[in-house]
Amino acid sequence: MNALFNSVSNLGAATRKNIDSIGLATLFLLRIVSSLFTGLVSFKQVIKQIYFIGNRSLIVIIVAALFTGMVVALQFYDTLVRFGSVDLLGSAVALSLIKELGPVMTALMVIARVGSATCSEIGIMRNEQQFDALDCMAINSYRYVMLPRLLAALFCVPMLTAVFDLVGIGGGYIVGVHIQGESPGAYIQGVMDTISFKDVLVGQIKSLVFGLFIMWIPLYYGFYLHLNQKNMGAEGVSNGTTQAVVMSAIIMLFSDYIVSSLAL
Amino acid sequence: MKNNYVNFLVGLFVLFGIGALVFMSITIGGASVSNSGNYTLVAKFENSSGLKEGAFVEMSGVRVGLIQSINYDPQAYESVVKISLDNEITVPDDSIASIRTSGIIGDRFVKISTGGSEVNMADGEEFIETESSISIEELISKYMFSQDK
Amino acid sequence: MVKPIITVEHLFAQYGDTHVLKDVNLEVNPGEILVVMGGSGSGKSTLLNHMLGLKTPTSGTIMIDGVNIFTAKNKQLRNLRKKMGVAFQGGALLSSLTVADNVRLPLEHNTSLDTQTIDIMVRMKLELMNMAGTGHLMPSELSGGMLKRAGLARAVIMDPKLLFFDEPSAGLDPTTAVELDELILTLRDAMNMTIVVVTHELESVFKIADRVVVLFAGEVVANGTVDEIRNSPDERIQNMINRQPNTQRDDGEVYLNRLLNKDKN
Amino acid sequence: MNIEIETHNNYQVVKLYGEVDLSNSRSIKLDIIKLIKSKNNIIVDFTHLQYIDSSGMASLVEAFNEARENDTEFHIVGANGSPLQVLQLTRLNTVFNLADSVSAVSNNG
Repeated sequence: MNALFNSVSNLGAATRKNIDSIGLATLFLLRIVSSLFTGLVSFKQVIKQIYFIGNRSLIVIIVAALFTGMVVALQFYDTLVRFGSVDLLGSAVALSLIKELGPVMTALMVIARVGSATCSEIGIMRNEQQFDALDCMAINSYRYVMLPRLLAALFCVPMLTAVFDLVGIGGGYIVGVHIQGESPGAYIQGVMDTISFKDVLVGQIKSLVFGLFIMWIPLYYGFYLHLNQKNMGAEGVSNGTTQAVVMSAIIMLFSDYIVSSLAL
Repeated sequence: MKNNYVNFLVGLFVLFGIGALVFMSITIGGASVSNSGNYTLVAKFENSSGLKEGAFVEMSGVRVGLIQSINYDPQAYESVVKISLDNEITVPDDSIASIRTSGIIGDRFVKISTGGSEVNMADGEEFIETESSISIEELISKYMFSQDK
Repeated sequence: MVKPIITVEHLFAQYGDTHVLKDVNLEVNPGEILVVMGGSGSGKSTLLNHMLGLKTPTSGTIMIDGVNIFTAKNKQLRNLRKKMGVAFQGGALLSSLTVADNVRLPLEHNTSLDTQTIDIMVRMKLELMNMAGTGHLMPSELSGGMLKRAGLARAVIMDPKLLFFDEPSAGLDPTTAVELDELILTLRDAMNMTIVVVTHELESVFKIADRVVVLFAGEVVANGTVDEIRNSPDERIQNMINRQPNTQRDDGEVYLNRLLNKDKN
Repeated sequence: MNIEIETHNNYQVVKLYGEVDLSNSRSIKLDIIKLIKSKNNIIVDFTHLQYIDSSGMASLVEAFNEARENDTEFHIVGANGSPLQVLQLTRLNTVFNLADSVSAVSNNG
């Protein structure tokens, strides 16, 4: 009886805690966004973050896109050849990249490269009282630290996605045309004809939504490290970073489903 | 100096990214920047099974337009398909609209076989002659049942 | 009678079920160096965080320069903070900025001075902290003492009326610690600052303090001049001065129970 | 804060009154630099100055540099009390030409 009572009340406590954190995270985002209207954003900081999120991710995005495009083309080729519809290869590769794989894979790469680094950086700043120091200097940390990162992510992720899509289609071309020997014209025609502007738009809306989540969540975990972690030290930072990465990936995929179902 | 270098690289990234985005939207996605306008033709089919909104319209094997809407006309017991075509594309008024399938499992699309008339169809006009979908299931069953006999 | 610049009245604070501050009352007069002294767990850091407006208490008020910092509007608090400098224990420099960019941060955000003026002010302050020529370094390249001094340079860049200093000499070698104590005295004398120092280091307490407040387990157990504290009859303070542990020693049965973890029931 | 400019022999005497801080140091700097640009020798009179902060000091350093580039003289006279302490604290007393009074400078020059 007692054990039952305990496990039910544990469930209640966990639920309350999760609702609390969702509320806090929402408040956190609102504070970041509203700081946009209370003063000038440091342009220098935004540039710095675009460099970190955009430029520094470019190589890894290109490599990942190339192999993703190649493997997608390989799998589709194997499937389509059984139906005698190999001429659909270009359409299939382009559609799956632009609508789904491009935004999702780009977001995953950005989570791995930027989300984890951001969370640990913000967590260490919290640990070293840097946010307290900013408060005491009458500097708005939401505007000075958080906003440039969020804006840069919203700006960079769609662009990285576009790069991913194009390079991926190129990778598909290599497999389809040079390895499997499909005609280049059929592949390119398939790509050009199948994709409508709406497909591109849906992909871009997805990457914008992903950009928001994959920056917001690591920032939240880092900024509230002292509330969420039992241990504030190095262990706390590493736990927080792990949680932030897992959570960003899950919420990103969840939002992917939501946006896809709304768009279809 | 170092800061300028970073600015330059960021500038390059922005140009590259926007370039990729614009290329994808316009070339691949076919977002028309200078829209020359569209006009609509109507084709009534006895059976438009398998045809979807957004499917292609081909003339001589070239994609020239899209299916705008598909509705059922309860009076005529027919399917009313609206076809959106670019203003540059002209269709003689004795052309035939037929529903075809690309490959075995491919999508249905509308094929316009051009006629010889010198008068072109105007916005909102209706095709005189149409050919409905050929259902693979029907074809197969016909074939199988004829074998039985 | 001088009007105090900081008044702490009936301040209570608790985390969960732990009472960290129990009815703390104190005043800081303009131009004096007040040292808040206490061992670890005495609540001195919590008291400092409340005075800086970083934490909200369970009850009680803190008035700084006539402003109640817990009920003040954002703008009021911001204006107050421009007159306050805070030097944190580890410097709390932003790790992504150089030392010079850290020191100039308050000026860049809160004033409209020309860049050249700001540059000169930053170099003057680094010079004062004996850190000339380190402006281009990143915080990760500095030693603990240098971090503290850079943090202090940033804290005083706006020439604040009021300076808070958290653990100035903790974790420093004796020579550097003495240098920092000298700096604190210089700042008070030359710039007429009011300084609140939070520390557990007795040597610097007796050297720099005009007045000492001793915190023990969240309560103020003494409040007076250095000599009054030195001669205080309070056993806890004498233990602290003579570096005796303040823990309760239980023997026999009680000790055995504690070893067997039975003292809970 | 108040500023008065007088001519004394071939010097422009800038008399500072009250307190120089973040809010007014920039305008004082611009006033003095304007005088220097039109080739005036400058004496900054600290006699009635009650307080000067480091932004004021930095502004004076800029003005002093401007004076050197324009080959004009730049003196600070009558520093006492808190401003003198700030000069000593920042070791700027070793940089500026200090004198006791306006007449001590202008009669020599």
